[in-house]
Amino acid sequence: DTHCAAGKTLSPDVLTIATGNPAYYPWVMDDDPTSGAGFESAVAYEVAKRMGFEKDAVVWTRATFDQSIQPGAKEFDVNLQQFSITEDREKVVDFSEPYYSAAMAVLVRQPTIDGGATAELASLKDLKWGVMAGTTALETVNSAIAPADTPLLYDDNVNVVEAMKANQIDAALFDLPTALYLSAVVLDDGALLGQFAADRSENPDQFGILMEEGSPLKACVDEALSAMKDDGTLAAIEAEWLQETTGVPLIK
Amino acid sequence: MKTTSAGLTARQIYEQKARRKSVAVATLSTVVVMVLIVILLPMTPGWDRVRSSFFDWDILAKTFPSLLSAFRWDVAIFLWCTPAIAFLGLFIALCRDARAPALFPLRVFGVLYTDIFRGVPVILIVFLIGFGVPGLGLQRPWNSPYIWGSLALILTYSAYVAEIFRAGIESVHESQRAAAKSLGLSHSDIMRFVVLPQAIRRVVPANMNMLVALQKDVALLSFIGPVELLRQAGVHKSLLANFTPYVGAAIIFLAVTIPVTRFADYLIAKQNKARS
Amino acid sequence: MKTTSAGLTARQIYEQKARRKSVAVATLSTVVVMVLIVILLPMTPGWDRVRSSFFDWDILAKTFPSLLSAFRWDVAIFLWCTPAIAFLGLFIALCRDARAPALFPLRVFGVLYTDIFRGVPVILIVFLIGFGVPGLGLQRPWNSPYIWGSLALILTYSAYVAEIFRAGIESVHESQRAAAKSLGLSHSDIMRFVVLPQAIRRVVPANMNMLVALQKDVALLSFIGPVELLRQAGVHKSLLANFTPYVGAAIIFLAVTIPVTRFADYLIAKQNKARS
Amino acid sequence: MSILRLSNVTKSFGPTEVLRGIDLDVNEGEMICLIGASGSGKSTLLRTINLLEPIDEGEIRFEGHDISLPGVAPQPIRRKIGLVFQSFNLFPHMTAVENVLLAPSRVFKRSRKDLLPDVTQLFERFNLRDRMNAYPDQLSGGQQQRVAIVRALAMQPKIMLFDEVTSALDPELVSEVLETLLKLKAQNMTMILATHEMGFAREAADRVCVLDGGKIIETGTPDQIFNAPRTKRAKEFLASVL
Amino acid sequence: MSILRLSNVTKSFGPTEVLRGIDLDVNEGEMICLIGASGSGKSTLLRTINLLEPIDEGEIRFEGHDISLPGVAPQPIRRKIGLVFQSFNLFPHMTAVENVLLAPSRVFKRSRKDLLPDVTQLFERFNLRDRMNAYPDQLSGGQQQRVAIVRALAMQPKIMLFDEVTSALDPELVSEVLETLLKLKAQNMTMILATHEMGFAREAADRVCVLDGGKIIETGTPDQIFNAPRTKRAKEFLASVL
Ligand SMILES: Nc1ncnc2c1ncn2[C@@H]1O[C@H](COP(=O)(O)OP(=O)(O)OP(=O)(O)O)[C@@H](O)[C@H]1O
Ligand SMILES: Nc1ncnc2c1ncn2[C@@H]1O[C@H](COP(=O)(O)OP(=O)(O)OP(=O)(O)O)[C@@H](O)[C@H]1O
Ligand SMILES: [Mg+2]
Ligand SMILES: [Mg+2]
Repeated sequence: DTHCAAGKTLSPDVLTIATGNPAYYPWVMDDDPTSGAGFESAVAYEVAKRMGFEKDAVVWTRATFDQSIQPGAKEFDVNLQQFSITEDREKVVDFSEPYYSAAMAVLVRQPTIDGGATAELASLKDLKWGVMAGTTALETVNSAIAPADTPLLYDDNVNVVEAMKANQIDAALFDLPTALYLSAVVLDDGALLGQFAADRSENPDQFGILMEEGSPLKACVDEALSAMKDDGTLAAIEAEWLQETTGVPLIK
Repeated sequence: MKTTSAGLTARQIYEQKARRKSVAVATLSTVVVMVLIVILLPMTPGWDRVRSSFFDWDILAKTFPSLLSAFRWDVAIFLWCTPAIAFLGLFIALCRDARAPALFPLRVFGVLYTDIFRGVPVILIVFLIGFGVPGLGLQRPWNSPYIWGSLALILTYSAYVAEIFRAGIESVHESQRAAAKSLGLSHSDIMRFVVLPQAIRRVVPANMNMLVALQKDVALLSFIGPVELLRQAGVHKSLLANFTPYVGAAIIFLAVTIPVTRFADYLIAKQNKARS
Repeated sequence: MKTTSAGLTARQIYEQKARRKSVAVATLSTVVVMVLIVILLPMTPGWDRVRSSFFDWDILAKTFPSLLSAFRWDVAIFLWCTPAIAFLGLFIALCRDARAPALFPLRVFGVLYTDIFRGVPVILIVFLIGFGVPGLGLQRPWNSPYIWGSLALILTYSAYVAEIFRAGIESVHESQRAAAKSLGLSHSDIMRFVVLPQAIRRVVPANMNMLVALQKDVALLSFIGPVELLRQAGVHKSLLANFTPYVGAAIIFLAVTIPVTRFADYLIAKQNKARS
Repeated sequence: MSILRLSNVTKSFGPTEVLRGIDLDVNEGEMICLIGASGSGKSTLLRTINLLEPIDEGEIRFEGHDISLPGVAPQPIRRKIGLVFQSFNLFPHMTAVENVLLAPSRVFKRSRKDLLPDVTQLFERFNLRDRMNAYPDQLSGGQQQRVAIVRALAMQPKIMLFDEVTSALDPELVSEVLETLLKLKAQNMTMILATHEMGFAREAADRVCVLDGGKIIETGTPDQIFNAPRTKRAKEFLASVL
Repeated sequence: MSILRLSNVTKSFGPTEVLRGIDLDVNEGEMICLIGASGSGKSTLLRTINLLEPIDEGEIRFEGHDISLPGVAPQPIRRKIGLVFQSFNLFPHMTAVENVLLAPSRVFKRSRKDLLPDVTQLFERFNLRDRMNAYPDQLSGGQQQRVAIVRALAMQPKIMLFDEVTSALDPELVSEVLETLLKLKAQNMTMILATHEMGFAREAADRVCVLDGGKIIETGTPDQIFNAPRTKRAKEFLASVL
């Protein structure tokens, strides 16, 4: 064995990859990461292959969001779950190079748009906001939008959507692919009001593969990722699984 | 009053009639209330939405088996926590009861322990210990959330159980101790043979109620990872965007907790009766 | 034994000495234990990590003000829930005590109510009611998670409080009812003037303990949106990847719960003493 | 004139027959003492007269009416029949005077102010004037029992039942309560007492009934009962307690 | 010969002086009855002799040694001084025989098998042989008190203290316990009884002490005390209870 990950994994000759419980569309299709279908699932298999693990040498496991970003030993080698790379988190876990730069989109229901909400910061300020707790979206809402009412916080997507259905909140901020999925599939009358572009300089949201602090695998993962970027594989995967996002207006 | 041919006194006949009448009234009023509920509830505007969101029979049928199998984790965690709680709780209770001056730190420890663990929400302890301690750099398998989450439950519940034991110890009438002392028994013998056996028996019902509470709080471990009943229901909820799995989880909890609560209530009632 | 010049008997002098000695022993042993903790703890391998993860003074100072201000929500929710719980709890207790046959549905309702709400974890009730009821199509502000989350707490806690009241009602000695009956008082007068005043007084300590539990469970409302203390601490924790904010939250809870628990314990002890 | 007449009163708790055909005729102004071993049914008998326990068979005629008939409302009867128990009599959360005022003010719907003069006089009569505002736990056992008696009297009962009113008292406190009973007798109150105080029964009773196993096995003047009991069981019982 | 001698025994609970200089000399084989109003200090006196309460002043000499000296280990003394209370005596979770075996098996470190013959004989002697395996709540009050006496005797005490052992009993059960005490007296056991049973004190006591306000105000033969009390308080007390 000559590949760089040899002997550095939790179980010999096997790469243990974690995802969320459940894992959401379009990151993983049908909550089944082993299918290779879905953006993160596809990226994971590609990275694994370049690290020397064929499809049958990959084992999937599950970990909650909070559990994964805790300091300490991990139950996985690598973890893909739309983790945003931040400085504070870098202190207790390791992130790979970013594999996706997320635009952040504002999810609302049609009645809110009918009520006059527009993709302008001034209009967004007066909405009642809901955000997933513990994610960087909260910082973006607070710094970029600074709404009049303090946002309500939830533990997962579905709770945010449920609160929206119950009309307890008007708007929520998600990464664009998640927002697209929620508006199209989960909400009957969902709509995207606007987006903060992926290449924004303030609070950029870049997803990284998460590893234990000081993980020897980091170099291998980074190497695989940059190779994928260089030869266009990553872009191809992105094109296959994530929708074209230019239809959503930029927030002014 | 004369005994009639049927062997019943006039009074007994009257009472039989009265009883029949009251059964009839009770049945009637119950039926009326039920009918009102069954007819009126579906007439509310949002009923269809609520029904499909919370009471979707197909989803219940589909998810119930996996809920049941997740519930095995609750049961397992419960089973290994219970003896540890009983043991630690008794130890803390005895600490607080320690009288020798050299044992003063033990007494202080007992007081601090019960104050802290009864004062902080379980969920906070679960987060602190379940996430925090493994984060200190423990290696697998010693960083498992099952271990540290269970420890959080054990620490919290043993504080409550210690107080229950202490109340039990104090409820043993002073004259029982006096009687034992007057026979020349030593302190530890009095505790071991006279006080504790009575105290422990008395607090069985109160401890049963703690068991019910524990069984329910095992669900809080789901917040640090273990896929037990509540988390499994949450996963289904997330995937199906439907709350029926939570109702399924509630049903499973009720199936366990109602009988135990009832039994504890029964024991308490029996005890109160015996005491008065 | 003779009284000495200082006005103390030999026995009193001996006892004074013994007391001094035991205070000395207690102090010494406490100091030894403390010193051991203070010296040995930082020598353990993981201490630095523990300290920076759980006891980071800077983070505590930075986050504490926002924790305190989030705690105002806990206090507010607690304050408006408490009277509702007391009222509903008493009502359910009286339902379970209803004896007329026409009131049978009330009795059944009381039993079902307490069984269900004591049997299902609070967190489930919070999800079911906090998300479910507003989903029926209520408009703002009537769909607020504060309202429905509070209702979930009120429903759950009033089941427990009802049982406490019922125990209080049953603890009033049968002969008190008999004495009132023998004077020709009606059922409702007996309940109102004789039984309830005694029952409610007796269950004050038990209800205080419920209040402590409620104060802690208010934190569960955070799961349906409200940013109260626990959620605020969680947000800080996630973003700072440090557990100190949870420790800060625990400190705030303890500052409230310890005095109340202590007071309840004191009341219970006083009552037990008065009774025996 | 007979105010209360029991005939063939029978009462079981489940399988245990507690009263097995009691016949008793009480005349106005009479004082009857019930004596008998523990468990012989004295308390149960008094409770059935007060309608606290329904009877299985027989009849209880009070002022000419069968009050044991099913369907008779108990409250109006109970007002006229005072009952004082061994202990736990007073309502501990009310002062002595509040204890006494509660029932008349609720039952007769009269204001407390209206009632107060009469009630104060009652307290006066039983030497309790200065204890009116004390709570039960601030009263001695003897005082408590006397307040309980005052409370029953405030309803102006036609007959008073006493169930071992002195047996929970310290020996020195017994006499003050017994004196109160004598005072009542002097005022011609009709009374039935269940008691273990043989000395008192001997001196004060007009008639003594010996209960055994739920039956009145012997009845007569104190003289007859204590000096010449006829039945063997009565002899045995008296031997064991005298 | 004197086995127990109290001189100037004084005891306060906080501000209330409960014993105010008790002098008492008990000879071997003597039966002493303590009588006196409730609160006069009878129970406290017995408890101090058993070292359940430390005294403030004075001395208690038992078999010649001052056992009230601070620092004396109480356990070995208590074994030799049996004490039976008014009630709550037996350990409710043990059968009668287990109640009796507990102390000797733990204190003398002898196996229960070893002890059983002697204990069985004790049960036999007090007519309790067939109740040995009953739990306390399956025993009548009188039987319970007799088992409590057997339990104390199993430690082979030099002296027995009884604190109103019959006052919680139904009247018919009193005599069986009193007979047990007579049996013990016949066997020359040294005994101190606090009692309200004046009849028994009169018949059985060698000496009667009248307590009042923590002092022995009068002591003498039953004849002297009951027929010719000298002090005014003793006269009053006897008048109220006889
Ligand atoms: N509520 C009840 N349920 C069942 N049995 C009862 C009840 N009340 C009384 N008994 C039984 O009825 C019998 C007579 O009891 P009662 O209290 O009338 O006797 P008593 O003569 O008053 O005795 P005492 O002198 O002890 O007061 C006893 O055997 C008692 O156990
Ligand atoms: N542990 C205690 N703390 C405070 N006071 C006490 C205590 N024990 C007894 N006393 C008080 O001491 C006094 C004497 O009580 P003691 O029990 O010795 O009287 P007694 O003669 O046995 O009365 P009784 O006939 O009622 O049993 C009483 O005033 C009592 O209130
Ligand atoms: Mg009775
Ligand atoms: Mg006493």
